[in-house]
Parts: sequence; C-alpha cells; structure tokens
Amino acid sequence: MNLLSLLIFLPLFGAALVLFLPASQTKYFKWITLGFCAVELLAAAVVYHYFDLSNPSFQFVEQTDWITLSLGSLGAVSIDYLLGIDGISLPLVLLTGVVMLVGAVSSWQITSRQRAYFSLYLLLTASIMGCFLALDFFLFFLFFEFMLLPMYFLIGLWGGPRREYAAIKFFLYTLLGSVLILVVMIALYLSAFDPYSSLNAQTIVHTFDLRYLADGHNYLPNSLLNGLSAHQIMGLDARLFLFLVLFAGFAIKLPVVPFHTWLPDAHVEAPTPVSVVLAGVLLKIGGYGFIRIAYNIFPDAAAEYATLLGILGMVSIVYGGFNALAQSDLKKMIAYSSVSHMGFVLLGVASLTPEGLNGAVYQMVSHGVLSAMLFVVTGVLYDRTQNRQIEAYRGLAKPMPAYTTLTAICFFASLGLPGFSGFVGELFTLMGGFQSEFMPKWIATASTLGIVLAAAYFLWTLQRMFFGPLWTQKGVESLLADLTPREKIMLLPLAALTLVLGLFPHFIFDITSATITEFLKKFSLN
Amino acid sequence: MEFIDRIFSTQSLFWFLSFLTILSALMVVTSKSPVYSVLYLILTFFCLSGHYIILNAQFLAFVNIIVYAGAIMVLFLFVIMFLNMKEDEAETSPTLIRTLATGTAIVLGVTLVLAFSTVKVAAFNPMAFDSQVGMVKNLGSVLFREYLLPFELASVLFLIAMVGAVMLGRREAGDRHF
Amino acid sequence: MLPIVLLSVFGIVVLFLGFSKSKNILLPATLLFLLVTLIANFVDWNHQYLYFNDMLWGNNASMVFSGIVLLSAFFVVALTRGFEQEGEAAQPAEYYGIMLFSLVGAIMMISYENLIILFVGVEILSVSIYILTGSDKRNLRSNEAALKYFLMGAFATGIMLFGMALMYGATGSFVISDISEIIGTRAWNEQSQLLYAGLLMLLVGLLFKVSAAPFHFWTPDVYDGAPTIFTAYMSTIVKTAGFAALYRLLAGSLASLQDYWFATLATITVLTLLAGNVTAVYQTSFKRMLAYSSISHAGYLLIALTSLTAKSQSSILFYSLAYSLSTVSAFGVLILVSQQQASNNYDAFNGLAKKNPFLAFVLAVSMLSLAGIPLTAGFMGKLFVFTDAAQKGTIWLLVVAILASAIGIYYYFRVLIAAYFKEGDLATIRIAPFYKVVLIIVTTLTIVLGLFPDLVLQLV
Amino acid sequence: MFSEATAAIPDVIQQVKIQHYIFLATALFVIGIVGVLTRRNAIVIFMSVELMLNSVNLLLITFSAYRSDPAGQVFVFFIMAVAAAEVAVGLAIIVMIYRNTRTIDVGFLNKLKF
Amino acid sequence: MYSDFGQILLFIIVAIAIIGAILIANKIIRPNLPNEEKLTTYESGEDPVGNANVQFNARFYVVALVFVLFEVELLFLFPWATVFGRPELIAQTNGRWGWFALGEMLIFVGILSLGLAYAWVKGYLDWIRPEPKKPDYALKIPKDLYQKINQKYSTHR
Repeated sequence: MNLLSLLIFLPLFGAALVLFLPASQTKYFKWITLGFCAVELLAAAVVYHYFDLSNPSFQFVEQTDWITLSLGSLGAVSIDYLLGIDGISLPLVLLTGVVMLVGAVSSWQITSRQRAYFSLYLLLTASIMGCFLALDFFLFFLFFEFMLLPMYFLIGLWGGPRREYAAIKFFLYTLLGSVLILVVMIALYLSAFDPYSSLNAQTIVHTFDLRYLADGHNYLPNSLLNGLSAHQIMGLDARLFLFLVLFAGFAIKLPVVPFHTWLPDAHVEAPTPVSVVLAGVLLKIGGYGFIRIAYNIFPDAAAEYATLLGILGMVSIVYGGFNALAQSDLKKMIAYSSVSHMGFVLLGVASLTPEGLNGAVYQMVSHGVLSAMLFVVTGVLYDRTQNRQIEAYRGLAKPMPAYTTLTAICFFASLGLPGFSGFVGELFTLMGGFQSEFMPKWIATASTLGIVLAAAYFLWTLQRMFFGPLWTQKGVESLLADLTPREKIMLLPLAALTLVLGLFPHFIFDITSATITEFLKKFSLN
Repeated sequence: MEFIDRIFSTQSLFWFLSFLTILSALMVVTSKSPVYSVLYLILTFFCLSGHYIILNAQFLAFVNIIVYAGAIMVLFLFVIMFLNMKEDEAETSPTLIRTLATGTAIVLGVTLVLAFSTVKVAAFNPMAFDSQVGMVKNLGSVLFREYLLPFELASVLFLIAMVGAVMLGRREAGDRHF
Repeated sequence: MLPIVLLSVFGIVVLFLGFSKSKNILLPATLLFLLVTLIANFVDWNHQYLYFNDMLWGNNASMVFSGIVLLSAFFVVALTRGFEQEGEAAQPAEYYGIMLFSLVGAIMMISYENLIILFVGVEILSVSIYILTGSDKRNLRSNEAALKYFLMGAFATGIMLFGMALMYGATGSFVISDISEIIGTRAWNEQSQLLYAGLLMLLVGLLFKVSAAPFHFWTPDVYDGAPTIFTAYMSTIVKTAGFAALYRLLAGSLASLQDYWFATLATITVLTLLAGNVTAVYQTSFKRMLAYSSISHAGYLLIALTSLTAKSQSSILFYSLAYSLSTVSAFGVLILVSQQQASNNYDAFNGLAKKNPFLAFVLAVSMLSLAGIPLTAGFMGKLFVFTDAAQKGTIWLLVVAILASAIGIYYYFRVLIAAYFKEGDLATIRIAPFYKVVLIIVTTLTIVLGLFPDLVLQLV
Repeated sequence: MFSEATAAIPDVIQQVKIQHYIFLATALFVIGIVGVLTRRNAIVIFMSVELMLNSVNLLLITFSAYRSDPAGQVFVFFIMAVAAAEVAVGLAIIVMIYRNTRTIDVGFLNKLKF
Repeated sequence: MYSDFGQILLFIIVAIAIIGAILIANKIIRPNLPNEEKLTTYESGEDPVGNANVQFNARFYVVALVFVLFEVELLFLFPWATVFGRPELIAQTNGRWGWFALGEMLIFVGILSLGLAYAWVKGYLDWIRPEPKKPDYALKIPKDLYQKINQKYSTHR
C-alpha cells in the first residue's frame, strides 16, 4: 500500500479496532488511539523524509478508478481515488500528525462512552488526512463533508452544557459551506475534461482531477466555466460568481468574519481535545481549500477579487482582535484570537505574492501548534475548577509556576514575539500584503493593528489572571494544583516546536517555496 | 315534413339526452339525500347508455347498464340502506370552501371547453369507416387477442378486491354494531 | 413477464397457505417467493422485450426498477415478523398475499407499453394499498387513512383516466411508442389542445400517486394513520413504481414535448421541495416527519424527471434505491421503538443510543442517507439528481433543491439528537435475529452504495 | 343524401360535431369534480368519482366511434370492470368505518389533522 | 334527416306525453276527500311502523360484493363467447385458437373461483345466525312430566 493511503487507512483501521474490541478492553482504547496517532505522525515524518523538496509538483501520487458515470451522448464522468502531496499539503499533514497526537493525549480525561469517542476521534483523523491528501475534487469534498459527522458527535456527546446547540450550529454552518462547494462541483462537472483519458476513450471524459481543473485548456469550449465563454450568473461572470461561492464555502470553515459565529460556540462547548483538533487542524482546511481548490481552479477570479479578500482578511484580523479583547471567557477569547490569526492566512493568500503564500502556510502551521497549546492550557485550568472566566482568577503564578511559565510562553508566541513561530507567520503575511500588486497597501497597514490588539488581549489576560496576590472567585484555591506529567508531555513539545519554528522558519519554507513559486506562475501571467 | 324530420333527428336525440344527462348529474351532486343521489346517478347512467347506443357502441351500452346501473349502483344503494342514512345529516362543509371549490372546478371546465372548442379532430375516412366496431363480436376478438394480458391481470385485481373487501367489510366477532 | 406470473401464482399460494395450521410458514414462504421472483426478474437480462402485442416493454433499466421494488418489498416483508405482535385480529396470509399481488401492479407500472397496462397496474397497486392501509380495522386512524387514501386515489385515477382519454383523442393510440411517433410527426397539431390537456391530467393523476405538491395533502394523514409496516411498504414501493411510470411516460412518448411540460413540472418540483421540507420541520411525530420527507424526496426525484437528460433514468433509479433502503431501515427502527414507547414522536427516541447502540447506528445511517451526507447512498443519489439539473442548465432549480436539502438536515438530525444527546429511559429493545440481519444488510447496502455507486449504475 | 360510402356511418357522427361530445364529457367531469370537492359524505364523494369515470367512458367511446377504432371501447370495458373492483373495496372501507364511528362524513374524521 | 334514432326519440316523447296527460287528467277528474286513514302508507292493512328506510342487515353485504365481482366476470364471458368458436380464427391457427381461448378464460375464471373458494373456506360467506338465548330460568315442573304426557298422547294416536 502506498504511503499516502496508509495515512488515511491507518486511523480507519484503528477506529475499526476500537469499535470491535470487546468491552472488557475499554481501558486500552486510549492507548490504541495514542498508538495509532503516533504511528500516523511517524508515517507523516517518513513522507517528509522521502519528499523531494525541489520538486514543485505532486509526489507520491496514487490513482485508482472509482466511479464512472456514463452520460450518454455527453461522454462520461470519471471520479478517481487520487492522492498526492506537495509543498503546500505536506506541512499541514505534518501538523495534523502532531496535533492529533496531542489531542489523543489530551483525551485521557474522557471517561464516558470511550469506545464511541475514540473510534470517532480516529475517524476524524482519517478524514482530515484525506482532505489534505485528496487530489480529486470529489474525493476532497467527500472527506471534507464526512469530517463534520465525527466532529458533530464529538461536540454533541462530550461537550459542555449547551452542546446540542453548539453541535447543530457547527454542523449547519459548515454544512452550508460544503453545500456551496457542492454547487461549484456540480457546475464544474460538465465543464472540465481529462484530455488524456478523453483521447484514449474517444469520448469526452469529465473529471474532477484538480491537476486538470487547474489548466484553463481543459475546459470545454463554450462550457459554463470556460474562461472564454461569456456565461453569466446573476449578472456576474460565471467564473467570478462561482469563485465567490467557493470562497464563501471555505470562508465558513476558516472562518472569515461574517461567517465566523459558529466558532466561539463550538469552542466553548467542545471538550478540550476536540477544541484542540478544531482550532489546530480543522480551521486549516479552510485555508488549504483556498489555495488548493479555489485559487487553483479560478486564478483569474482570485486576482480579480484580491482586494475584496484582502479586506475580508483585514476585517477578520481586527474584528477578531477586538472581540477577543472583550471576552471574559478564556476559551472564547482564544476562539476569537483564532479568528484574528486566521485572518492573516487569508491576507497572505489574497496577496498572491511568494511571501504572502509562504507566510500563509507557515501561519497555518504556527497557529495550529499555538492554538493547540492555548486550548490545552485552558483545558488544564478548566479541569481543575470547572470555570474559565478570566475575572475568576488572580495570581495563579504562585500555586502553578510551571503552568504559568508555559502559558506565558504560548501567549507570547501567539502575540507575535520575535523568536517564536507566530512572529514569522504574521511578518511574512503582512510583507506579502505590502508587496502585493493586487491590493492596496492600506489593507496590510490596517492589519498590523491586529498585532497590537493581540499583544493587548494576551498581555492583559496574563496580567489579570496570573500576577498579583492569589485570589479566586469561588474560593477554589485548593484545587489549583500545578501541571501533571501528562499535561507537561503535551505542552512542552508544543512549546519547543513553536520555538524551533520561530528560530528556524526555513523548515517550513524549504518545503513550501518550490511549490508556491510554481503555483504563482499562473498569476504572473495575468 | 322537412320540419318534423329535423326535430326527430339523431341530433335532437343527442341534445335531449345530453340535457337529461347533465341535469341528472347535477342532481347527483346536489341532492340532500344519498338515496336520491344514487337514483339520479342511475338515471345518468341510463342516459349515457343512450349516448353509447347512438354512437353505435351497443355492447358497451349494455355493459354499462349491467355493471353500473345494475351492479355498482345496487351495491351503493345497499350500503346506503344498511348504513341507514336518512337525510344527509350535516352537510357542514364551510360555504367559503364550497364556493371556492365550485368556482375552481367551473373555471377548469370553462378553460377546457374553450380550449377544446377550436379542436379539429381529423375527419373520418368514409371509405375505411367500420360501423361494426362497437359490436360485441368485434370487441371480443380485439379483447381476447390484443388485450389478453390486461384481461388476465384484471382477474388478479378482482381477486385482490374480493379478498380485501371481504376482509375489511366483514363484521368481526365482538363488533358492537350490526 | 415471468415475475408477473410468478407473483400472481405465489400470491394465491400464500393466500391459501393461510389455511394451514402452522402460521409460522407464511413469512419464510413469502420471503422465498420474493427471492425467486427477484431472480426470475432478471431472466431477460440484456434483452429488450416487448410482450403481448405491445403491452409490456422492458429493458435492463426497467428490470432494475422491478428489482428495486422487489428488493424493498423483500426487506419490508422481512420486517413484518409474521405480524405476530398484531394479535388475533391480524390476518397475515391476506396481508402477504395482497403484498405480493400489489407487486404485480408495481411491475406493470414499471414496464408498460400500453396505457391500459399502466391503468390496470396503478389500480392493482392502489387497491392493494387501500386495503393494507385499512387493515388495522379497529383503529380509527387506520380506518380514516384508508378512506382518505381511497377517495383521493379514486379521484386521482379519474383525472388520470380523463388525461388518457384526451391523449387517445389526440393521437388515436394508447401505445407509448405510437404516441411518441405521432407526436414526432406533428400530425396532432390540430388536436394540440387535447394532447396538452390530456398530458397535463395524466401527469396530475400520476403525481397524485407519488405525492408531489400540490397533490400531496393526503400523504401525511395516510402515512401517519396506516400501520407503520405498511407505511414503509407504500412509501418505498409506490414511489419507485410511480416514478418509473412517470419516467417511462415522459421519456418514452413525450420527450419531444419537453418545452411544453417543463415549466409545469419544474414548478411542481419546486413546490414539492418546499412543501415537503418546510412542513417537515414543524412535525413532532417522527412518522409524520417521514411522510413529509417522502414528499420532499419526491421533489428530488422530480428534478431528475424534469431535467430528463440521458442520465436521468439512472439517477432516478439510484435515488429511489437509496431512498427505499434508508426508508426501510428508518421504519424498521421506528417499529421497534414505537412498540416499546407506544408513541411515534421524536421524544420516543430519547436516549436510544445508550441502551441500543445498534438501533441508534442504523437510525443514524438512514437519517444521514436521507439527509444526503457523503459516504451514504443518499448523497450519491442527490449528487446525480443535482447534476441532472446542472446538465439541463436549470440553476434556479438546483438552488432551490440545495436549500431544501439544507433544511432537510435540520429535521433529520432532530431524531439523531434525541437518540444520541437526550436523556431517556428507553430500555434495551430485544431484536429478533432475523430482524437484526435485515437491518444490517440494509445499512451495509446504504454505505456500500455510497462508496461504490457504480455497482448499480453500471447495470443500466 | 345516403351515399354509398357513408351508408355505414352512424347518423350521429354525421349530424353531431365531436366537440359537442367532448363538451358533454367535460361538463360531466367538472360536475364530478365539484361533487368531490364540495360534498362531505363519503358515499356521495365516491359517487361523484363514478361520475368522473363515466365522463371518461363517454369521451373514450366518442373518440373510438368517430375514429372507428376499437381500442377505445376495449379500454372502456376495462374501466368498467376495474371500477367494479374499486367500488367493492371502497364500500367495504366505508362499511368498516361506519361500524367503528357511526358516521361517514369525512369532516367528522378529524382525528388526523390536515 | 329523420332516422331510426329519431323514431326512438319520438317514442320517448310520446310516452312521456301520454303518461303525463293521463296523470294530469286523473288529477283533474278524481274527487279529493282526504282523511287520516287514506293518507297512511299502504301496508296490506297493517298499521305502518317506523321509517320506510329499514336498515338492512350487513350480512348481505359480503354476498352482494361477491356477486358484483362475478357479474363483472360474466361480462367478459359475453365477448369471449363470440370469439371462442369463430371458424375463421380456428382455421387460421390450425385449430389451436379454440384451446387457446378456452385456456384464457379458464385462467381468468379459475383465479376468480379461487377467490370465491378462499372466501368460502374462510367462512366469510357463512350466514351469521342469530343465536337465540336459551331461557335458563328454573322450572318447578319436572322435565320428565312433559315427556310422559307426550308419550301418553302419542301412543293414543
């Protein structure tokens, strides 16, 4: 079996194992999950080891025919099981490996319905991996939408008091996103074709292969999405319109500001490991979708709307920052900080410059590590006192010195202190914004406000919660034990990772740059 | 004589029968008592049989009398009699709904009539015309040669109807009423 | 042809088996008969047949349609458990016999060539279902459902027949291929009003049967009132057969008039989608919700029908298979739960997952499939149907359909929320092994078809 | 007047336009629909349906006679036969309901809400 | 265009006219002196009791139903009878037609008779007899007393 298939099927196998083991083995479920996540990370590392950094195209490509639909006189539609990896997806695959492992450790405190929990968790891992590896749009969509189900149940079954509401809200929002993506997929379906298979089969073979979709020559003349045909939908050029639809679909996932309201609810109600996965990996699929799907298929529209997208990114950054400042719930504050940080990703992608795109991928990885850490930190406190209100604590530094140190590290890293990964990501995306020929400079300028805001809310929170004399609202000082070894195991590597990435950003840039340079050639033509 | 000829033509018979058909059909729908409705319905069927006869479909005219007026209507009357329905108790359908329904149906009718008034049905070919089409001999050979399959399958329908009707219509042990 | 003969004979055999002392033989016998018929159904594979002076017509697609109907019937019959729980009043031999007979009607509706076969088929199927609906004689709701269904069905038949008569007036034939030929030559121009009015009424009559809006108002009451097992039966079989009949009519003889009927049918499609989905949201009873959901699925099937592309047939085929499978398993779970709780409401499912994880899982897969979530057959079905609309280029229809399916998620998930997230006192439900096997097969099929739709599509 | 060719043709076809028959059938059909929609007594509704079926029969026989094509008349034959079966079942349902409720007014049957 | 059907119309009209005329003449000529006795419904001299619409017994229904279905079956026999023995058809098919037609009808009638047999065996056609209650009050007279008396008088005859 190919390495990439292994990445997808390994957790599936784990899920099946958990599902079918007898109930007497329940105590081993978490170990099995942990083991599979570790092997998963190892496999991702092996992929990295064999990955050719100088090769900008897809590697480890794996293709099997899956569904063939005959359309009569209109040819056929071929949907393939098609996997591949390049410089954009590899960092995210590695990130997934890391975050899922951390999430598995963090799942230790789950005590109810373990069989269901761990099988869903592994299922989620498989579908996330599938999303990053799929090269067939249809396959991507399947993984993308299937991901919602385990997530829905993970939030709905193990979440907080308002979990039902949060779960269905999460589900409906993201489903709306995937429905929008589905619309584009259906529109694509009769437009694009696979030139090689069509030649062999003597008939038109329509395809969802993203490699072919990227090439404007593979659209049938006068079809809906051919760049030269002047089809219009609601007064807009069809390509522009469908780009916006696709963008909206991924923007919900990212989330970009007008579509973000599900995120705080989902985060507040989700259990810690699910929050970790949600912020650490799931949001990245939105950003990945922009690059891999939306920009790949509609480069012309992406250039056209760069300003709009840049502004949306800027709004996300600033609006998320202000909202984070206003929150009293620590977890909600972090959720809004995620909105703000993911805004940088959008800004970087929209800039269409090497700096911006590299920065965006880097920012995704960095935010994945940092948000995982932030949610673990929150979870630590919540586990002890069942209370996440910022005002409920003062002077935590005294009873919990190690906890305070690690929290401070991740807060500083998140607010973009040089030396940590957050700084590099924000710097590069902003640089991209400044250098972009596609959008005005004031967008990037305004976005810098986000950094200031991040500094404000993180430092203010740090100051309020950790310094000064010890005090808690409900007199729960006795519960405030310092970090357990398990928590340290989660937090220390993440802290090390953010430091390493911050000091040696070329680990990521080495992987991404070749692919992104190639990717951007499309835009330089315009 | 010419005048009398015109009065006692088939055309006049058509008008006479049509008038009677429509009138009795209206009475079916408007009668207060279901018993009267059934009787008017039987009258309607007789009128229709008259139409069938002048259309040279003698066999069907006779079948119509036997099946509809004879069997089906007897069954109806039967049910009405042993359900012991006197004057239709409470015809409580709201007036508004009745008016609306009638209005809609009449609009439908007028639309159809207007649409059909311009229809030109292809003139019959006098040379190929076979006036014996409606005779039992002719229908029999069509029925038993070309329409063999639906004929046999109709028996399945009868079987279902028999089993089902007997099953549903039978009084169960312990039923309160008759 | 063979399945029709076999089903008639088997129906009679089952009817008379009811006189034997051992009632336990009925269920296995019926299942065996259905299985034999299912196999016999495919004897003409890869032949296009025309039987009895242009009465029956069939090809692979119609055989697969019949196969779907027979398969759904098989599953539903398997879920009846011999009607042992219905008590003394139940008459299993009659029920099974009538079910087998009704399939004769369904197959006639699928493979008719002469409109008379369509008519007799519709009647056989409808009359059987009137009887089955009213089979719970002492239950007033069942009685009322039967009466309502009967009156509405007879009314619809009247309209359908008027349509057939007008079409006969316009074209002079009842044979599908002849009608198509006459329409092709445009020799009917002078009688176009007759043809148009006839076509419209014929469609209305058939749309009544598949409960498309605005002719759907009887559906919720009838589905709700009928005994649950027969609700499952009619919501799968009548729908599949009805759509096969509609497809045969539209594709077989009226394809060249698409410009004419497209607008009408598209409007009906939109109405059906909206009526079904929006009303389903307000239901508190799961059974009633399934009734409305069946209306909304009629809407999705209508999309494929309205578009009438080369692929429509396989879309309808796949969709009805996916729909039938999920509906069967949903009703299968409902029967067990409502027996325990004496209620069909959503609340009855509270806490199902805790003590009955298997049933909850079956329910989840079926709801996901009905909602059209990927990796289930329902998703593929929806995708095919949507692509039909895209192929025809009716974007607005597509938009409505997608909105409708988004609404669908809400009400399908309500029962999942009840089953998984709510606390309830549902005890462990004992499931007969055979019942369990059926549910497993149906659920597996739903997932397998979601992964490999080719398995069915390549048949056509 | 009685030419050789038209001798076999029934008078009605020569004297009455086919439209008149179509109108008559349509009128009966509409009367039937009105009955179904306005009456509440199940038996009367059912009778109105029978009226509709008869209008169909008339229409089919008309077309059949004017076209001199037996297919229409055979169809009518089937409609009559099938109607009988339907009536048997329908009346059985009505009897069953009357046993349980002592009424067959469809309006009284509102256990199930519309 | 006086025709055969015109004659029928004439016949109908004349019939209606004559009946109407007779009834009207009757009305004019007859003396009209009503009293209560005369106005009651005529029931062979008995006093009428209750409504004229007497409720039938539902046990008739099943029989009526089966009758209707068989009557329709009968209808199919009429056209069959005309084709069954038609010589030209028999000649066309080397005599097979007769057997074929017979087979057709046998299947049809057979299926229907199976339905009848079903209803019969099931007991649906059985008359539901009213079961008169046997009086169970205690008699003071010993039972054999009657027997003795009966015997006594029977031997005398």
